[in-house]
Amino acid sequence: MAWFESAGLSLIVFLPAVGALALFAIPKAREDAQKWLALVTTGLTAVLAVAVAANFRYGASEKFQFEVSESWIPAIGARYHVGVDGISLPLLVLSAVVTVLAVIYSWDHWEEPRNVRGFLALMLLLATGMNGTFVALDLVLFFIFFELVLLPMYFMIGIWGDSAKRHIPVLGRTVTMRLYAAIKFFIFTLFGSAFMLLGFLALYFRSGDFLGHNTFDIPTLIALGSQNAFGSGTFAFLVFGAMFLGFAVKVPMWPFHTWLPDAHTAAPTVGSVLLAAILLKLGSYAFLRISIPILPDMAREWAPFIGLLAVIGIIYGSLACLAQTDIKRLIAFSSVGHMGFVMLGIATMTDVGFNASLIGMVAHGLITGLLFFLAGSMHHRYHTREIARLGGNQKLMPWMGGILAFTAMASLGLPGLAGFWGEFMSLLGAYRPLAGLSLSQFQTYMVIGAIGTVLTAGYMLWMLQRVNLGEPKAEWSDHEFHDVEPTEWLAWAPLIVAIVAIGVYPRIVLGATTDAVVNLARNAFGG
Amino acid sequence: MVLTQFLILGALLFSIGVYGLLSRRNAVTVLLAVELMLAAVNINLIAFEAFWNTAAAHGQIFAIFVITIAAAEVGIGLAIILMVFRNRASGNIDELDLMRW
Amino acid sequence: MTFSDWIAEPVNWAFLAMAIPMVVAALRVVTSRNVVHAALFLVLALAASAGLFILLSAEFVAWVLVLVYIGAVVVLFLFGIMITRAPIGRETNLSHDTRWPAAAAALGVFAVTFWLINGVTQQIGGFGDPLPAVGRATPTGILGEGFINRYLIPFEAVGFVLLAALIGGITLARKDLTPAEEEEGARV
Amino acid sequence: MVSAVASATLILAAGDGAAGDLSSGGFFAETAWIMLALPFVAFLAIIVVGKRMKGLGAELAIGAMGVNLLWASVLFVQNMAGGIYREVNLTIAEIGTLGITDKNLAFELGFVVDGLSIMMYWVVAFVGFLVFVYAHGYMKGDVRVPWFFASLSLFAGSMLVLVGAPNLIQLIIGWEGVGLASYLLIGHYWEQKENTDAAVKAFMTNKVADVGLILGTILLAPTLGSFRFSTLSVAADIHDGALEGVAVAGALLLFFGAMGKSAQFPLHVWLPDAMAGPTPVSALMHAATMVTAGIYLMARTFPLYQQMATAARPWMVTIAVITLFVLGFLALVADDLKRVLAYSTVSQLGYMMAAVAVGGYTAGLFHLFTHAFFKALLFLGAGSVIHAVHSNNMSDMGGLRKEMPVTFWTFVVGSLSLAGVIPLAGFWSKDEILATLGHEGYTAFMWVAILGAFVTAFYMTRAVVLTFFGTYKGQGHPHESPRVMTAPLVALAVPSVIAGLLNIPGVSWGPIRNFTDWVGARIVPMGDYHPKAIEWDLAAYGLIAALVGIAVGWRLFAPDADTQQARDRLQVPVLYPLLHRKYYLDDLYMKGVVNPIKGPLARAVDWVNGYVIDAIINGAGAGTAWLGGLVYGRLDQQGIDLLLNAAAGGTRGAGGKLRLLQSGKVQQYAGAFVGGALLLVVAFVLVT
Amino acid sequence: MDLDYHALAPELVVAATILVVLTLDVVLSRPRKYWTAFAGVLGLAVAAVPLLTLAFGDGPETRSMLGGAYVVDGFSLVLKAVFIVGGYLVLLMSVSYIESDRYYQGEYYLLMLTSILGSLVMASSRDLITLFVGLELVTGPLFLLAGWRKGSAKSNEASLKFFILGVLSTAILLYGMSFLYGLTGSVTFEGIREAGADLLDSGAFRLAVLFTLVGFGFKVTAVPFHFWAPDTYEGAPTPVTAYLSVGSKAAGFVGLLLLCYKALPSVTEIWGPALWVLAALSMTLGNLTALRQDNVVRMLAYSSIAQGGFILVPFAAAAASNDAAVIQEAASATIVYVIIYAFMNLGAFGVVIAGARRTGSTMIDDWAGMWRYAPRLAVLGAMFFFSLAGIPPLAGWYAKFAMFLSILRPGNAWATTLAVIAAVNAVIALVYYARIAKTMWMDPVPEGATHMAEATGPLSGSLTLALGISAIFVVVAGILPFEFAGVFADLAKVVTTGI
Repeated sequence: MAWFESAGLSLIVFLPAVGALALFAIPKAREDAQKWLALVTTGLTAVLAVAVAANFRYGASEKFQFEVSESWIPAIGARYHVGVDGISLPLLVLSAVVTVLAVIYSWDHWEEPRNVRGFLALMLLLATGMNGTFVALDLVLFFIFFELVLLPMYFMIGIWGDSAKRHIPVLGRTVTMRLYAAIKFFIFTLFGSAFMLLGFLALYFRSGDFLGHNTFDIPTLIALGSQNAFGSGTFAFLVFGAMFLGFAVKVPMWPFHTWLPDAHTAAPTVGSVLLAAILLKLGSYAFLRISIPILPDMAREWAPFIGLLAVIGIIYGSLACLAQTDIKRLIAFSSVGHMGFVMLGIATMTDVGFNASLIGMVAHGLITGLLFFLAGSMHHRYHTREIARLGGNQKLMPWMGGILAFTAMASLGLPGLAGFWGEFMSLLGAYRPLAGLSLSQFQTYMVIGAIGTVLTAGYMLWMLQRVNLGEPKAEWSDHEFHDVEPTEWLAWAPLIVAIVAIGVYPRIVLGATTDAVVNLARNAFGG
Repeated sequence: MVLTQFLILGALLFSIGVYGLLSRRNAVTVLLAVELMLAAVNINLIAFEAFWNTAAAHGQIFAIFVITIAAAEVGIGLAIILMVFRNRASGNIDELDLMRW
Repeated sequence: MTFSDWIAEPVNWAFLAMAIPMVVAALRVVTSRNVVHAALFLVLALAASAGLFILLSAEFVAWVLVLVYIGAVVVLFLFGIMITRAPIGRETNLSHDTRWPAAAAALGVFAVTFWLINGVTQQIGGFGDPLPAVGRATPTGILGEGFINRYLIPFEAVGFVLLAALIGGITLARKDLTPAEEEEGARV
Repeated sequence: MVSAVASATLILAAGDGAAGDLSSGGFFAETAWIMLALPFVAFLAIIVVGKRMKGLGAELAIGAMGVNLLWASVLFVQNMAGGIYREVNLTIAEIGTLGITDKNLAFELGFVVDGLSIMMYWVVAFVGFLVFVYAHGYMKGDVRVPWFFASLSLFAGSMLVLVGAPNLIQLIIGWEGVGLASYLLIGHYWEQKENTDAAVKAFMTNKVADVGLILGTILLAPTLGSFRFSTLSVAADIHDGALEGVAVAGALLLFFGAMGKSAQFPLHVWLPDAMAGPTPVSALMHAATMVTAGIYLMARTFPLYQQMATAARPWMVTIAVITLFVLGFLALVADDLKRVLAYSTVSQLGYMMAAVAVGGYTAGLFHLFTHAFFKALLFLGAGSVIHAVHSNNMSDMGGLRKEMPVTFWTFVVGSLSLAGVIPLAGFWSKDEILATLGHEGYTAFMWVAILGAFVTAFYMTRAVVLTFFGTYKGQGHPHESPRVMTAPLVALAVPSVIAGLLNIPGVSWGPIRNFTDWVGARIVPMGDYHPKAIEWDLAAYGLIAALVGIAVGWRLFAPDADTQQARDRLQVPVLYPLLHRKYYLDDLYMKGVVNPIKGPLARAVDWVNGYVIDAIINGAGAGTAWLGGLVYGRLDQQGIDLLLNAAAGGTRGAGGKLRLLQSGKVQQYAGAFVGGALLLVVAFVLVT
Repeated sequence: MDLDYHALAPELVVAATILVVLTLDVVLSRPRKYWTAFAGVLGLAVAAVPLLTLAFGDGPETRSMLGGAYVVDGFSLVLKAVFIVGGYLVLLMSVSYIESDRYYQGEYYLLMLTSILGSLVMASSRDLITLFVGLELVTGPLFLLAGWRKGSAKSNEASLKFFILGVLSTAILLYGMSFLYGLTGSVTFEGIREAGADLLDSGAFRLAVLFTLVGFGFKVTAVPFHFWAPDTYEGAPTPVTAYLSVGSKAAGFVGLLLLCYKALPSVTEIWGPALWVLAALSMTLGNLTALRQDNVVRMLAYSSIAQGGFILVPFAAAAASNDAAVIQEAASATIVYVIIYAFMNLGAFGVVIAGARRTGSTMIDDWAGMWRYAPRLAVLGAMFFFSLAGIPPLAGWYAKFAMFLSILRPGNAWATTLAVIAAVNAVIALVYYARIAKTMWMDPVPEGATHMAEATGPLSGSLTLALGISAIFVVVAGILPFEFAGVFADLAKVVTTGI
């Protein structure tokens, strides 16, 4: 299957975009045809992604596979270079699969103003951006895909988002959430990526000093990085810092996170799901793909700082959750905490830490994605997200409540479910960070992170208690509630299965990543 | 005669033109001030031409182009002033403040 | 060259004879309270500059200046002034209150240029020497050749500038006819 | 060190089974994973089809436990006859090297079959089976029977995963699994807030403790290069002095984890509240099995404490003794029968922990073993009573001995056993603990423990008297429970009486040997102390303490068991409020920790988020917009006015300013133009 | 006379078209005047043909004529292509706009074509005189066109302000040029380049250079020489504004390119810092000011000021290095930016024209909810505005990318600081571009707007064509920059080697 080796990844990336265009060939009124087209497109993409995973040579997961490198912008030496290795493979599959589920879920969940074609097209465009980011092996290409997700998400939030008003302190204005959140998301990310781009360009220029020609090629730069070509001087410091800004905003790390609660809360359900499940991963993935292997010495110097922000994020996110009255906002803040664990793993600069971050990303994608699905469906039924008005959900909708409880358990890191491994391995990595990093400092991070797990459990249980348990409020007494519907089952079941499967058998993810991260740590830091 | 005296004369003329341009209310008089500035340019060009004294006489040719263009601009300018006048019955440019904010 | 050396040269007397009225006229152009006077002072200033051109052996340019400017442009100005019914008598408010800042700006421009011109003639050899070309008239043929050879393209382009100015100017300046009037005009 | 352990582990791994003189067991040991898996199968099956079954899924749960009981019994018998050791590990992921080991650390799942785990398998299966059967009767007519049995199965599975764990990772999985099941079952009646509060409290307290377990694991594993207990045991056996610091820290952290699950002071607070769950749950989880997981963990990692982390012992035993003594008093003031039993459980767990902490591996486990029977018995008996009177409170009971004879007599047997009356099981196990404490030099603690025996006997007498003697004070007519409930009582009464005989010091029962030999079948010798002969003097002190306790209790309560006075007799000043408020620990936790975090702290963070961090962002945005307005309004459109105005000297006053603003737009633009050009020239010609 | 008619063909065709339009205007009766538009559009299309034959016929070689006064090489070909295509799009946009009112059609196209001709002349000029005359040829007609809506006071004002500042800038430019000529003794760029190197320390020479730059700064609306732009843009007929912001601005950049790279490459110390300051000011003030605009045209005016700042950035980059490769890259970055900017900005103005016809307003708030009644227009609007904001995969990203690439290459602190300023500005710019998109997509339709929209009917064919061309360019060039149609790839090389 030579064609698959060479065209597989490109198909995964561009098939959704083609689907988005094709949608406009279907008359606006024929919504079913549009849905089917979107489903077939994303489904095919997911099948291809799974096929890539199936044909992936796990024995050589540290090598890029399905690699394609074509001329793209010769004037600057940017190439269309894509490939997957053990680090990107799980995320690529996650992205492709979650997109299908989002389409399935959308089948009978539409936000006003109803525009099936537009919404699906944005979703497909988003998929191209997400899938592309995970396979790009050229900095410019990476940048393009990294930014490509902005527009669809901006419109998704802005058009179909929550129209509730919210008073913004300091600004002294009451804003419409969807508008505020959309532009906030956009500006934050663009702000970060503007600096990220400067960092990329600086790398590009400096690479010429060693190669004789400038390059944007990530594998080539990684090879330079493993010889520590860029050193640890001011140059590397600034470049790392610039890229850090870009990635940290996307993750988002404390204190660059404030776009996230607003965006997640305001976005339509599917938007929140994709945002949480995939978009947040672009940043943390970029650390592993770009920052650390290319600038290892600087990564080592930044590590304590990254770790500090990560643990602040863990504690801060959890505490903020405890103060939330809106279930979606609570879930959103929980992402700050969970991504804190992901970043703590990265900050340890060890293979175990990197592994922790990767499985943490996948787990967070599955779990928080599912949580947002649930929050969306509940909002759909209750027409409110006020925790205070919910209660007794378990009684009104047993299955829904059950799944919510399951997901909450997974989210609080119950061992045996997917969420646990990332947290555990982050802490494990923090106990023995990269040689040369301050042991006492990272062990302090470890302890704080561990305390964070308690707080996580605290707000999740408290949320469950207030939402799921107890007697239903009187206002719902003459309401008709229908429990989980078929499309919801179809969209959620794979997530549930995956959460359990990865929880019991983490090799599903780690089998691909371990060799790659061991290799990454070894190349970057020696030994 | 030295070059400097002409250049300084040109500078003087140019500055006077600047003053006129900035201080005059009437559009026509503003245009007159611009003509002074262009005259300064011509003095410069001719003086430099005399200084370099080359056979090709680029400076003089340049000056002739400047004069021609200036004439065209006066035509254009007066047409615009005329049009404005038709609508406003005033030649004062400081009343043009529709787009103040 | 000292001032006394400079003033000893008769040609410089001629220079001053033209330059001083020129500056005075220029000042009057920008300060006169009467538009028509201002335009007429411009004529004076331009005439003086034409004189200077002759002094610098650029006769052709000087005559072009006289013909084009004094003969055409200033007339155009006067027409413009009359058509726009700018008051021909004494005017009190030709300048407005910005004249002090304007004067400051103008002085600034002059100071800077003056200083730099002095600098250049002192720093760089040759720039301070007497002008060589004086008394040697430029053959007009050279100019003509320049126009149809090296400067053919700008020469043609200027033609288009004038064409555009003419047509556009007329279009803008003319009184609009109603469609009915236009129809009539077309028939005639 | 790492390499030494690694090589030792490698030897073990090569065999992946028997070690030393232990046999690798037969078919049943080899396939012991089926035991671990069966309850999960039942769990899923009940969720899917439970509702449509006749017994609402109970039969599935009971069936699974029945098979497990058979399986465990076979192993039990095999191990009696001769020690078994079998360890099977399946790698579920390799996770990297941390830069310190040669090969990747691995997460593994599997099972270990050895003396300790076989004992636990059997206890879980035995008590579990009986409780399931009992529950089938007890829960009849409940709102969600299938879910109840599903949760019970989930618990049983998790517990077996826990006790079968050959490594810390799997142990953590099981550990939190039982915690989850506990949460679900405590909150079984989740319509009432107090039940869900109790469930959350249980989960959270355990979660706090789990931090210790997880950090302990994290400390030990990279040092050893493995998560396996066998590696840990071997490493402890090798005893590299350089690692003692890590070992002590890790040991203390693991102990902290055990404190949560085994309800040691001051993390015991969840257990009394956990009585909000249905009584069978209390019997199985919160008395017999789950709460012993901490003891089990200590036993499983015993070589660590015995060989390397001896420095940790004084701390551990102090906690344990505080638990056994101080918390026993709380049972004196409780009116809720189940709470009395719960505090008793806490206290008994203190005994076990004290034993294990000082090196009494067998003593602790033996008490765990016997306690499982009589405490389950007591809880089931209490359940039987509660079932009859529809109240948990002893003030609603009384005089039940005639109406409920089976319950009464089995309850008395259990109480006596718990009180430590010879020759019942509790006597022997408690005695061994006292002996161990004494032998290891913790004499003062030994006396405290003896005093504790007095307290135990005292509150159990009080409970029996207030429940079964006097006259009935509750509603309706209580009657004996159905057979399905009384049969398990009887079945549990038997071992409560005779189990002690299995571990009489120095006595070995022929081919079935002694309890010590059973649980001593481990990969490395335990090296623990267990008495070789009965120390009669010590036994006498213990027995006397118990008998005095019974006597005092009888004397205080029996004569007027019906009256309020009897119940109020213990309301002495100072002590009573202290006990009644449970030493104010709950207040401390709620008012001192939980509420500040949930309230002010969380709100403060939210405030910081909105008013500081986000405010900076929004402020930057608003500031940019403001700057835009400024630039546009003041600079771009008006600035030149101001500039010119300033240059004009401001001599004309306000009127002049106004006029300026209204005039000369174009010239202002031109002025800016000339001014800009001039500035450029000045800057780049004159200055540079 | 050594005239190369092949090389001159584009100019000749345009000149001929002007005469044809003039003739037609005289001959045709009023209802048939649209033929003048047709002739103009056709003429520009025909003018593009020799461009292609020049570029690909016998390879992009340098053709010099009239003693080196007029040169056709890769550089000028690329820019001429921009002018012709840009002009073509503007003419397409003008058709319905001019037709819809009592404007003078024939004269309009004549002036427009004259201006385009001027820009063609500029691109090939290699001496001060030709450059100056070319510039006047570009500007002169525009003074008039800005006032084309004779009845509108705003338009009058636009025209007069533009004119007065225009002649001021011409005067300053000429004053500078007179010194350039005077101090070097040469009017050709080559001569200035050779003599200029020795004059680096001469203050007067610096004055000459800076005054000349200021003259072009007016054309490219660099702050603080920009003040005319917002008023003029708002008042002028929208297609004229489009042309002002693209064609005339591009002409200004051609002047700057020629001046900086052809005439004054040896004295980067003079113009580099000055353009650094202008770039920084233009970006920052342009963006900040644009934030506060309620009128879409006015907003685009300030946006175009800011974009001008971005285009100036590579100049500062070139000045920061002596490396020929860096300078070449900077020059090509400017050209690339100008090309892409031309298309996206024209597209944006096309949307403005169409949107104004739909809603009868250019106030941003009146465009609320446009996607409900004009979805295609809303899509196009979002595309062009986000392209201007530089969001991938729309072409604008590559323009900004090339700009960043050039400014970071020298690697010194000043250049990097400017890069950071540019980066921050790129973010600020997003705010107001996104605001339009927000209004069009996310706000509810104001009362009554839909009825008006239905009344005006569909877009005219020519405007649709113009929008379509721009849109296709913006997407294709964004995804495959430099490969679009495979045409510019070779020329781009010439750009970088030709200077």
